[in-house]
This record gives sequence, C-alpha cells and structure tokens, in this order.
Amino acid sequence: MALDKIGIAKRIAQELKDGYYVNLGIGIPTLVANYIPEGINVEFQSENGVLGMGPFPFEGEEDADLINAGKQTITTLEGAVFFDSATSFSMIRGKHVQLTVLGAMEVSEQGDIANWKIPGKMVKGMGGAMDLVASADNIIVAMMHTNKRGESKLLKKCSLPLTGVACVKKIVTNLAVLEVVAKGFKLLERAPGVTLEDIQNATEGKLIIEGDIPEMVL
Amino acid sequence: MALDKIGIAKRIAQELKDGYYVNLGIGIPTLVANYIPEGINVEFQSENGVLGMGPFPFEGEEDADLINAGKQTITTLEGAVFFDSATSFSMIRGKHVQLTVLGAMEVSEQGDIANWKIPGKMVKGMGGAMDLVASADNIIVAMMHTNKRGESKLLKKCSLPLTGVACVKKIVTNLAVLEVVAKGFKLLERAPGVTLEDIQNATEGKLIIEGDIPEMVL
Amino acid sequence: MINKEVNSIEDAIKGVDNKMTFMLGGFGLCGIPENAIKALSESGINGLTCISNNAGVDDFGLGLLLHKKQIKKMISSYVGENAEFERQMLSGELEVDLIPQGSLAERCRAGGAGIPAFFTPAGYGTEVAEGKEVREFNGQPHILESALEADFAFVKAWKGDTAGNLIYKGTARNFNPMMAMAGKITVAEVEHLFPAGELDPASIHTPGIFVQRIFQGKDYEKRIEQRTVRTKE
Amino acid sequence: MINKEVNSIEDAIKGVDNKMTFMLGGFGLCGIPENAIKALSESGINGLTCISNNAGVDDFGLGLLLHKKQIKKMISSYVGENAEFERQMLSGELEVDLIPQGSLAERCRAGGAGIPAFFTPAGYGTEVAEGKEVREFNGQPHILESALEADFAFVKAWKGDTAGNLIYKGTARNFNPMMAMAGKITVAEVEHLFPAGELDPASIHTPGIFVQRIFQGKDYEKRIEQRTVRTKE
Repeated sequence: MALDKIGIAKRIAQELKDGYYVNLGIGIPTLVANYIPEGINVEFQSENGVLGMGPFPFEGEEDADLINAGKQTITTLEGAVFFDSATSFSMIRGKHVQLTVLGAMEVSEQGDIANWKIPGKMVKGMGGAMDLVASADNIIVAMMHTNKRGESKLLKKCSLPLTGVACVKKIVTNLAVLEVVAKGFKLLERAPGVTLEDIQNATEGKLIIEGDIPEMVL
Repeated sequence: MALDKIGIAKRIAQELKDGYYVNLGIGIPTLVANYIPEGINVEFQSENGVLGMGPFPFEGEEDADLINAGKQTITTLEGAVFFDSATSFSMIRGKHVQLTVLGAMEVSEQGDIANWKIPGKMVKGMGGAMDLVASADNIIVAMMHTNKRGESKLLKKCSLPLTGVACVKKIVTNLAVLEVVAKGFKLLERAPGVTLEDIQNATEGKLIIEGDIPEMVL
Repeated sequence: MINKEVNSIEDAIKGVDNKMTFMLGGFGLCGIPENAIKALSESGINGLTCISNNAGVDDFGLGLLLHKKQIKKMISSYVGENAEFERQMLSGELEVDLIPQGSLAERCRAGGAGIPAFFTPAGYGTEVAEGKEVREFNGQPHILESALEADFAFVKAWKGDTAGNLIYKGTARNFNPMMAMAGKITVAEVEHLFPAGELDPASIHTPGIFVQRIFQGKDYEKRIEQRTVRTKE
Repeated sequence: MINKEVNSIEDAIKGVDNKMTFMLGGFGLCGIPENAIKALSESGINGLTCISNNAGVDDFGLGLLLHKKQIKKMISSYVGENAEFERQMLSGELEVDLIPQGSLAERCRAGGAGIPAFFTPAGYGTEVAEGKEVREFNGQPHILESALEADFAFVKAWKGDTAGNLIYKGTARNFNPMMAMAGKITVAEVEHLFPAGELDPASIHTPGIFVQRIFQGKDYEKRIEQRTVRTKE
C-alpha cells in the first residue's frame, strides 16, 4: 500500500542522524519533525531565522513574531537562537546545515530539481530553495511519486524551470526510496505492499533495480 | 610657530560636523576626540568593534575587554554599541563612517598615502588603514610636515609601499592645512607665524598658492 | 550621541518620491514596517521598485501598495500569498525579479557593506543565472551576484533608542538588519523607543550608524498568516 | 539540543596536528583563546599556519607559539607589538601574509558563509592587489578576495551554553564570530558555561551551529596592552 504523507515523513525521519542540523521545507518535510527516532538529537533550522525550533504553540500562546519559513506559528526549544536572514543563509551556504528535506514538482535522473515555477500559470518564487539545493551535501526530496494527473515526477529530464542541478541525493515518495546515482534512480526500498512493477510504471526516468528490494520498515 | 600634536588635533577637530561618525587612527588622530567643537554631536567608531567611544577610564576602572583599535583601554558613552570586525568594516567599506583621520609616513600630490611598511626595516602591517582609505569619502591625514631627518613627507610620488591611491583629501600638518587637488597640494591655511616660504621649503610635491593664505584660527 | 528621533510619520518618510527604490524588512507579515507601509500607501507616490522578501497579502503589508498600483517592480524571493500580485504579474502590469532568498539577503548586506559583488552557488544552472558570470571554485560552479541598494529602507524593530540602535524580537529580525545597512536613508519604526543608554550595547542587532530616522510606531496589527497550534492533552 | 560540551582541554584540541591551518580570535590580547593557545603551545605541534589579526606579544598570546617556532606562516593585519615576530619575519624564518583588517574579517566570514570570493576596494593599487583580479564597479576599482577557512578555529567568549551558543563581552567580540563560522572544527572556550536554555535566544552572537566543541576555560589573565587612564579631577 502506498504511503500517505505521514508515512513519507516517518520514513525520512529514519535518515536523521545524531547531531544533525536539519532544514525542513514546507509541506510533507515539516511533518518529519514529529517522528525523530529515539535517542537521536537533532536541531531544526528555519531559514527565516531560528535554530532550535519546537512544536506548534498551544492555542492562545501563538506569537506573531515567532514563525517558521512556512509562516506557521512555532515555539522554540532550550538552546534555541534567533538570527537574521544573511546569517541564516550563511549556515546553509556554508554547509553547516547537514540535511535539507524539501518538496519537488519534478526530479530528473541527473538529480536536477524543479519546484518553484510553472511558466504562464504559477510563479510563487523559489524562496530559499535555490540556496538550499545549491549548498547542502545531503538533500532528500519528499514528494508523491506522480502528480495529480498521474504523471511521473521522476523524469529523464525536468520539463519545468529548474531550482538546482545535479543536487538531489535521495528521494522518498509514497511508493519508494530511491537514490540518485550516475545512471539514474536506484531503487532502495519499496513502500509496504508496493510492487516493483508499480514503481516502474510510475517512474519515467531510468529506474535501476539491483538485487532484492526490501520493503520499508516504518 | 609650528603646531605641536595637540595643535594639529585641535585644527582637525574643526573639520567635525554635526552628525558625523568618525574613525580616528592611532597617534595624533586619537587626540582629536578631546577637542570636539561646542554644539557638535559626533560619534567615534573604533574598527575593533565599538561605536560611541568615550574617554579613557578612571584609574582602577580599566576593563581588558574594552579597548580601542590602538589597544588602549576606553569607556563608552550612552548609545554605544559593540559589534564584530566584519560588521565594523561593513560600516567603513559601506561609507557609513563620514570621516577618517589617520597618520601617514608619506602623502603624494595625487593623494596617495603610505603608512604601513618600510621595506627591509619595519613591517607592522596595515591594520585597518587600507580598508579605511579605500572607502572613506572624506580622509584627513594628520602628520608632521617633515620626517625626523627633516625630509618632506608631502611628495611628488610616494617612495614607500602604498596604503591607498588617490584617496587623501586634506592634510593637516604642524605647518599648514592643505587640500589635495588635481594639480598638487593646495595651501589653505598656515600655522600661526609660519611663512609661505617655510611651507614651500618643507614641501617636495607641487605646492599651489592662490591669493592670500590665512593663518589658522585655533 | 547623534539623535535620530523624528516625531511624526510625515517626517519619517519625508523625501520619498515617485520611481524610487525602497527596501522593506519582514518575512511574510512578520516584522514588516506597518506604519511606514500605511503612510507610503496614503502618500500616493507610484512607479516604485520595492525590494522585499515577500509582497504581503491582498489587504495587508505590501498588498496595500500593490492594490493601489503604486509598485512598478518587485524584487522578492517568494510571493505565493498574494492573489492580486499574481494577477498583476501574469498580466504584465507588474515587473517581477525573483531572487533566491539567501542571495537576496546577501545582496542587501553587500550593498550596505561596500561589497559590490560576490560569488554564490545558489541559482547556478537556473533562470536566475542567465546573463551572470559563472566561475568554478573548488570544482563547483558559482554565479556572480551584485549588491542591492535603496533610496530608502524601511525596517521594523521591537526596541530602539534615540541613537538609532535596534533590537528585534524572535523571527521578526529576518531581512531588517541587512536592509537597514543598505538604505541611503534608513527609517526604523519600533514598538518601544528608549532614550540612548537604556539598551545593552552588547545586545543590539542593528547599530544606530545604519539608521537615519527612528520613531515609535503605533496600532501594530501584527497579523499571523498561518495560525498553527496544538491542543493541550 | 545537540550537546557540544567537552570536559577537558585535551578533548577540546583533539585532532590538532602539524602543518594544520588555525584561526584564532582576538584583537591584540583582547578576546584571545588563552586556554587553547596554552594547550597548543604545550602540544609541541609545529609547521602551523595561523590566521589571527595580530600575533600576540613576546611572552603571551600567539607569542608563545612564535617563541617555540611552532608557526610556519602568519596571516594577519597588524603585527607591530611583537619583537620576536619582527625578527623571525625579517630573517625569513617566518612567512607572513599581511591582509587589510576588513578584508581579513570579510574573508573569514566568507569562508564560513559559503561565499568563495568577493570584491572589495581595500588594497587596490597596493602590494595587496598583486596577482589579484581588478574590476571596476561604479567607476571605482575593486580587487577580488577569496574566502579563508581553517582546520580548527579557536575562539573565546564570555558566556556560552552547552548547545554551543556564544555571547562576547565588549570589544572582545572582534574576529571571534567570523572565525567561529570558518573553522571546520570550531573550539570555543568561555568564561562562564551555562546549560542550554539559560541564555536569551535573541542576544546570542554566535549560534551554536558554528561551534563543534565548547568548554569553560580557567585562569584567564586577560592582559591589557595599553593601560590608558585618566585621573579624577
């Protein structure tokens, strides 16, 4: 059975390592913070200027001056710190943030990513995504395997304007975990009950299947 | 009579304008802070990271964590602020500091300045001087007109390694106030009792004398 | 101490004019100069270029200026919250220059810091890199980005003093400090204005040298865009 | 919270080795990492490249490492307080790269901020510009300066917490924040170490993300180079 958004977030949470500073994008990535594995200490950075982000506030305790990059009201944890946008992107560009998780509209088998613009239709802007993908050594894309029209989002080549080139390292979708390698998307894990055929059918780019592909353990 | 160091500082203090942020170099320039004209509000920036510098501390109140760029113990005034070296030079490079006063070993009639190195003999380093002279719109050099061997420090061309090119706007020496113009050193004022001949004899670079040259009023 | 206090919003925005370039602090609606935006909206000036990470929402923040078509060009990183913005942009009424958020922040800082240009990896291989110099450092391609400056920068802080020193609250800091550096005239509005000497000199975020005018704002709405909460169990 | 506390100076400097590049915070003797310098001096490692605004005095600060000839190369802006330094430099024993102070600060920041190079007017037309690219912006010549990084950065703060957050006192801040950003491993020593959560998140100068190890130093001498005082009238 394909994963839901929470399933994707849970699987990505397994990628967290002790001591990581992590930037979570808007949408599914934000949910990752809810599933940190036991015994692992990580800190979440939000590019609008906070490190040590905590859960949403209790009702009535929201502070308009305390939001994350998705403009959501948040809280902070012990050891938190506030800073300006230039310092924030110094952390990102300077590779002090070890892991970036973000959504995508398309990913290519070269690791290119598109997620900020549909020409003539939608232009929300790239926000911090271009800085994040150009800098982080470790980028995980969290997304559905196909779009609303059922078309694959894992492509030979992106059709939309790019956010970054050759930067995506890993992709976690509702169907699979894949690694971007020199020759294409290497399948690492299947979602529970999802077949190789399901994944192949949903993947336009080159899918590399070597040996047994285990099911995810969530 | 030629001015002493205090006289030079007093004359330079007349160049202060209300609302100026000012960076004073080591030596004579530091003394300028003691002679701020009445009714003028200025703030002194020291490039090691303080704005709103006050006088030296009273004996026994020195703080090792509170010094100026000359490594002297200082105090701060109301409205003072501390910052790091990158921010400090952002103020300087970004032209937020309106006036820089510094010493020199040589100044040329093109406005070049040399004050950081004597090849083979002395290399103290440029400190912040190269940033200051490359950026400030308003640079006043405070120095003796001649060196210890009686040789002019106002030259056709600097003989020592440069600190900056075509940057000095005004020079206040023990003998005169001069402006650096396209064709040379334009004499603006004489020190009390100092003759045009005295100044001419002490100036190797082209000295421009137009009309009556008044005595300084201190 | 150099006194930066002005006593009215009129004095604060004195000198603003048609076709000028403004920087406006804030991230979403967090930390925006509400008083200045309102006054600019009422001033009726137009043909403006506005540099701001976002463009407000339809009826608040820069949305007020967009609604009255005072803005000719926006320089932003993300504008997804504003339907009127999207309409004007797609119809061609509004020029838009979208910039990666980190490059936007760094370009403002560079403008204030006297750094005319710098290399960054952000945007390489994308539309953002078009027409820009590309150079490799440590085997990775970078693009050359230039400094941004503005005729006026409007910033908003939590506390300030008459010397122009500013302290921001929480994530309302965001772009305000860099924009304060990059304005030819920087106008700071604060929730609480103190006499110089009352703020801790070591805890100031924006040194007063970057601020030309300061005033205590009023009637802050401080709207929340995404009110997300949890319930006590 | 990610805990950065180490419990001994040995753990703090673990991994330092011959021929490494170090950054050391401080301006003159103000804000220098006294504990780390002493430990490095005692470690006996040599062939070091040290990036530090100054080089200490003969018997304190980096003078301790110079005296034992542990330093192969100094990258500084001003070295006028140190006779042994001048002797080693003029005799050719010590390589010295003198850099304008603002460029030094900005190059450290750039190293930490992922900016590989930037243009600055400082040093144009001087020895500093030799071999560097020159380009005009707004009619003024600028030179291209590159980022500086270090295997270890040693910084000193007044207060710190176990998350690595740092607060500096007075002008002891100086180069410490930029060097903290630019070290592959940044070791912070503090006068007072607190549990995470005790420092005001809005008043922290160096966010803990830039610090890999933190410890409470001891026996600070905090020497004053130029004791200047006035007498009460």
